[in-house]
Amino acid sequence: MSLDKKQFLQAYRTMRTIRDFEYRVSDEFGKGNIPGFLHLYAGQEAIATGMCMNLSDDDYIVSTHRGHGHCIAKGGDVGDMMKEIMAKQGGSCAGKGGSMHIAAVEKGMLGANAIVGGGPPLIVGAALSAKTLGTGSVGVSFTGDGGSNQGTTFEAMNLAVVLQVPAIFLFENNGYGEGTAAGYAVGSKDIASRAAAFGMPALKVDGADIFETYKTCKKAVDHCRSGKGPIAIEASITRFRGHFEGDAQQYRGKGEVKRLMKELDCLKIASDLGIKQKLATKAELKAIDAEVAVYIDEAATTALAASSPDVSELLTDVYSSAY
Amino acid sequence: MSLDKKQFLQAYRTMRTIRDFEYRVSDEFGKGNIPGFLHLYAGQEAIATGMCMNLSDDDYIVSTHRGHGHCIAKGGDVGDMMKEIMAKQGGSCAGKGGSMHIAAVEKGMLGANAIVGGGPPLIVGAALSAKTLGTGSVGVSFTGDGGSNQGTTFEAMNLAVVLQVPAIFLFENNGYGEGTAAGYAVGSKDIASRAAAFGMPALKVDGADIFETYKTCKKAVDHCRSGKGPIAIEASITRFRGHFEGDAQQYRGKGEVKRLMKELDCLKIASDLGIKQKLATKAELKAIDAEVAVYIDEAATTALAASSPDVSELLTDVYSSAY
Amino acid sequence: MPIKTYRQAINEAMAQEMRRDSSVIVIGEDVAGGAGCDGERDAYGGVMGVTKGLFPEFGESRVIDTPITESAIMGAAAGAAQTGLRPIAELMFMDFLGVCFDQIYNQAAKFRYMFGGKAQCPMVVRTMAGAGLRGGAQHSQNLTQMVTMVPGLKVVCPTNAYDAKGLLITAIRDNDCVIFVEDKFLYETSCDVPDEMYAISFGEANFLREGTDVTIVGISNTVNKALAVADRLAAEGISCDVIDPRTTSPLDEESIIESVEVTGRLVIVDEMTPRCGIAADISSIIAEKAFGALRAPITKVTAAHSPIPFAPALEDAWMPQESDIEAAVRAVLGYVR
Amino acid sequence: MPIKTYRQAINEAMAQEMRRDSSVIVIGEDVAGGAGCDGERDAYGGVMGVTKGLFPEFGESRVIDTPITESAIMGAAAGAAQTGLRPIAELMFMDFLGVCFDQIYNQAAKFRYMFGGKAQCPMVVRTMAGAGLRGGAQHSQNLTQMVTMVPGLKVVCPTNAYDAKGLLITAIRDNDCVIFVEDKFLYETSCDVPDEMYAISFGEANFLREGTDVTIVGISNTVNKALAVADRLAAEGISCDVIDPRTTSPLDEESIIESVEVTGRLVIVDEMTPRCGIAADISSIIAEKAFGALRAPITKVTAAHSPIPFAPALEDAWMPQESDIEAAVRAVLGYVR
Ligand SMILES: Cc1ncc(C[n+]2csc(CCOP(=O)(O)OP(=O)(O)O)c2C)c(N)n1
Ligand SMILES: Cc1ncc(C[n+]2csc(CCOP(=O)(O)OP(=O)(O)O)c2C)c(N)n1
Ligand SMILES: [Mg+2]
Ligand SMILES: [Mg+2]
Repeated sequence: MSLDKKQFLQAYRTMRTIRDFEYRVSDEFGKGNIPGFLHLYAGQEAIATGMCMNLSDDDYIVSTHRGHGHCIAKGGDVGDMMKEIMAKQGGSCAGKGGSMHIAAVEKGMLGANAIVGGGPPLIVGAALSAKTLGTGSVGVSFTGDGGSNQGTTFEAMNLAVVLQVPAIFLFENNGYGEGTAAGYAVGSKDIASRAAAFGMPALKVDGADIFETYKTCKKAVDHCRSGKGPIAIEASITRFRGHFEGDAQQYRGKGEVKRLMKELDCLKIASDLGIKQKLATKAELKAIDAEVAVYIDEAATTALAASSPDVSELLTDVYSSAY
Repeated sequence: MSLDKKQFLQAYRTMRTIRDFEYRVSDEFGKGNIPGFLHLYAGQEAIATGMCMNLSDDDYIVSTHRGHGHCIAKGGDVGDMMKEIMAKQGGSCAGKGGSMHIAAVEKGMLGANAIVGGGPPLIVGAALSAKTLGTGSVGVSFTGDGGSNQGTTFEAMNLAVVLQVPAIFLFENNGYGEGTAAGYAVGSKDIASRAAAFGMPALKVDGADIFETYKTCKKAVDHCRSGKGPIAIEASITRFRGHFEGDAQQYRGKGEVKRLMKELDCLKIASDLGIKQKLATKAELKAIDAEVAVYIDEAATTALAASSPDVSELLTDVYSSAY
Repeated sequence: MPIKTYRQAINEAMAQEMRRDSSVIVIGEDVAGGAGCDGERDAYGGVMGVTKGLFPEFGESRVIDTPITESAIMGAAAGAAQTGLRPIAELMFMDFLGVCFDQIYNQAAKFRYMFGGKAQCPMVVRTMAGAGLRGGAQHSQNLTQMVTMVPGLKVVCPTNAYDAKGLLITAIRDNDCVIFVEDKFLYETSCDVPDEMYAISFGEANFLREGTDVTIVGISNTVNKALAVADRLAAEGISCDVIDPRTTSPLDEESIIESVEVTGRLVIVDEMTPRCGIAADISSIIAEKAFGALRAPITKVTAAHSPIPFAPALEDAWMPQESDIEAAVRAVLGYVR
Repeated sequence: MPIKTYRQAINEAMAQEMRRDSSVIVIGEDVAGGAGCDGERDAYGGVMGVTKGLFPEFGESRVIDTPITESAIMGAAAGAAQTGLRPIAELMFMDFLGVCFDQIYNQAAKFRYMFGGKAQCPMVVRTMAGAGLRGGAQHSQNLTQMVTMVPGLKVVCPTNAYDAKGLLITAIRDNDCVIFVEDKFLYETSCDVPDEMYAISFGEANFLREGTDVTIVGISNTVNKALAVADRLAAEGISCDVIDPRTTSPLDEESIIESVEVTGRLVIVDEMTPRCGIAADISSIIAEKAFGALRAPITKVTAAHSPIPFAPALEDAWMPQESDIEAAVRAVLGYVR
């Protein structure tokens, strides 16, 4: 297998953390404790995890409106994230960003982005910094199947090829952009081969399998680190939740969600494979589950108790210096 | 050959008209009779001609900053165009557009566009009208190699595929976008195959050969008219002039322009092939040359003598109704 | 008269115009929803349900779901408008202007003029603006000023269901590119809206309340806040003229001038950032054209000069509130040179 | 002191800053020129030759030619600015904002705030604006208002070579996203420009001429026109204060207020369309904050509310001319309530 025992346990913990985080956040949203819009990453955990395990804090990622998972996988502080999403003091973005702008800049997570297609051009820049400054870092943009059709994404791929920067365009194809099927919106029906036609290698992977995603992401990161320019990955997966919390998902087929949640549950797949490969015992995984549950509960409880940002902060940090 | 005698003579006349128009315009620019920026189509005549011979007034084209040739080929009035470029009353756009906004809306030439990549989204709309209203018309966007890298162009191709509209994306690869080589700026080094990866057929053609361009364009137009959705063409060619009039072209190799002007002169190629194929005699072509020369001279002379638009027109046609 | 919500009124205007004129189409992201899916079509009817029901009635040739591709949507609408259709293109959130603005301000807005009057571009861009829903910095902006400044565009910002229907009908029938800015805070508000079709002319302000002490002009939902303030102040004997321009382009300058000539005092409220906004614009018009009537500083009540914060307390502080309007009114009344 | 053109001054500021700080890079279309070609590199040095010579000195890792891809250029600059570089990104013509505006106003401008002060975006967007070169509707616009309205951006509009150098040095050293608007009419103008590096602070207006009768504020090249008018009127004994704000964001309100408190009359000139422009913005600030000092209507001299026509006679009529400024000054002087 592509992961050794330690790595596997780490991967499992990260995925479980994301899953629990998302479900807790969903609950709190239902209780009215979270303002605004909420797009959850539940179901896609193996992708962020498989990629970010190949990255260090010196590598960069940019994310989407569905950014909690990317942020956690990149090492963002879960307590701060919970506070941010609940609009509290001490939040990752001081309460100014919220779910759609979750970030952990100090960890190289340069921010979620509520503009579909907003991230890919930015990652070209982060990768350009890496190349120009010779840091050996790579940049990864997480983009959806929907975002794969945005002009900014195409431009970013072409520019990355022209400049030969270490950028990875990771497309998470969860089948839908809001209520529109990827099979409709992606005219070519194939995100990877369209990316390849821009002049870079493009890989495909089953995004529900952490072993496969880790391996494929490793290939891509190695490619970039060795100076071979950009590369693309299309990871297929499903969304466990609606596009946003509150979405009735009537566009999905009868029983589709239920079926796919069973077939494509990366945590289930990971634990089955991990146990089978003797990378972990059931008990070990249960112990992680229990630890994560406590961890998330603490984060949520602390966040709930935190106070709102002070109104005096309204005009701070618009500019970096006196204005 | 793909063209019969009548068609050939028509094609030759159109190409010669464009060539003479451009050189006259260049002269007048040199004499200070034309304000603003000027991008000439000289050298690329076979492409506009080969395409537009397959179109009727009910078909649509959108063009670029280098639009004179497209406008003439689509039937734009040469006298009005000359006036427009000289900023005179009676100009195609009443003197409000100029070279970069030359248009012949009544002929389906929806306008030159000074925003690189501005046209392709528009042609999707024109093709959508054709499809929705069932007119059987097609839409053609002329775009450069440089414009092929713009996000709007990519978006337009994807949307055209998704909506299956009768749109033709005709890329004129003249090797340069300003002073940057297509081989540098097009990361994939291949505009046609990149377009194909969007999910439509893509053809390549030697843009200096009117017989070939006509044939390839016919194939594309037939494809669209028969309801098979969009299609792309990459026509390779060279620019006879600088990016704009006044461009010293130091980025071009030593002797390159001279050599290519010889090798890729569509008028020379057409007359050689046409005479060889007995589609025309030397004398017939000379007669056309002479007629066109008079025609262009008359257009220029008339335009030079025309008066400037009246200042009272400054605020007309901002809106279609009282504002 | 039947009571309808702002959402219903907008929906009805589209449906009625689409019945009347087969060249009217709707195009955008999830304007129906469910394209290519195994489940239901019309699953969204627009992310806020505003276009719901149009797909079942008019079908996929006239209610067109697109990929996420705003430049191509706006461009396709503009190209279609030049060639015989009358598209209503949806820009889901006004914040997204940045990914398609060229097709609006350099293309659709300029065709007619650039081509010497020989082209026209009868399209409507329906979009949604406004803060207060905790949407964060990229989903809460009202950028009405950014389109109002563009010659060739017309800009409409309905503040109630009745106006929304009448103004949208006018917009669809208009031969220019009209930006129709829906305030997302108003979708659930309702009032009497006739079943018949009716058109409200552009450039005609609505006098919501007549008064003699202070003129208050509000844009989008802020006019409703202004009205509430005026109602309260009336109890104290402060008499406010409350004006809703309804369209910022064209702008009914005359009505505002007329009012200021009576009151001598002007407060302008919008929910945009302060620099180069609609409040600034109207202020400058009055400072130039009705200077002689002014008895107090023209006072702007706008949002703060910052991106829109997520936290409710901050966002509320960012937005102009009734208390801000009230304070401004009292200040201009209390002004002594 | 050596005389240099506006073009040379801008070029020198970049070269000197690039020497001083190796994290400064230049990126854009044909900023060198000749990429991938058989002929010369640095064949353009920017379409107006402003970046000429940087490529030979700093090489292709710091002077980066790109495809025609403005969104990716601005995004790459913003991403690079977040991660250790200090990019100077060129937007060839300001008219092209529409194909990349999202990366500027929703991304670069908002990072710092959205991420709670943890990010910064030290980038400069150099761009070229202004009419009069017969560039037509899509190559002549000054859209300074469109960026000035955006919180998080700083906006600079130098009006002479000396200011251009000092302001660009400040812009490059600034840790926020700065839009540097070059007036294309000024590239050939020249004045004394020191060889040394010097920085001019943002938000400090330049008093070009002191006067007591009328304050004239001009933006970009219009301030030079205003100065010419003031010089002429001085012969008649009309004394004008001419102010160049130099940066529209931050704006030196205080200096304008101070001046208006002396003169009591204000004429504002810009070369933008009239709605929601800089003239409107400044007018509204003065009408609110210095109302008591005003003795006449605040008068705007702006371009017309239309796309920019190609024909010289029309374009000249579209642009604010010296005669328009003069007429406005005389009108405010002649005003009686
Ligand atoms: C420019 C832009 N257009 C539209 C939207 C509205 N929107 C938010 S998420 C989304 C769907 C994105 O789909 P995809 O990229 O597949 O990501 P997923 O939601 O599946 O994670 C849309 C249309 C937006 N935020 N930005
Ligand atoms: C959006 C935009 N970016 C840049 C320019 C400046 N510009 C005008 S033409 C041109 C080169 C276009 O190259 P190509 O598409 O190959 O067309 P060609 O000039 O070769 O006909 C550039 C960069 C522009 N007009 N619009
Ligand atoms: Mg998706
Ligand atoms: Mg080219």
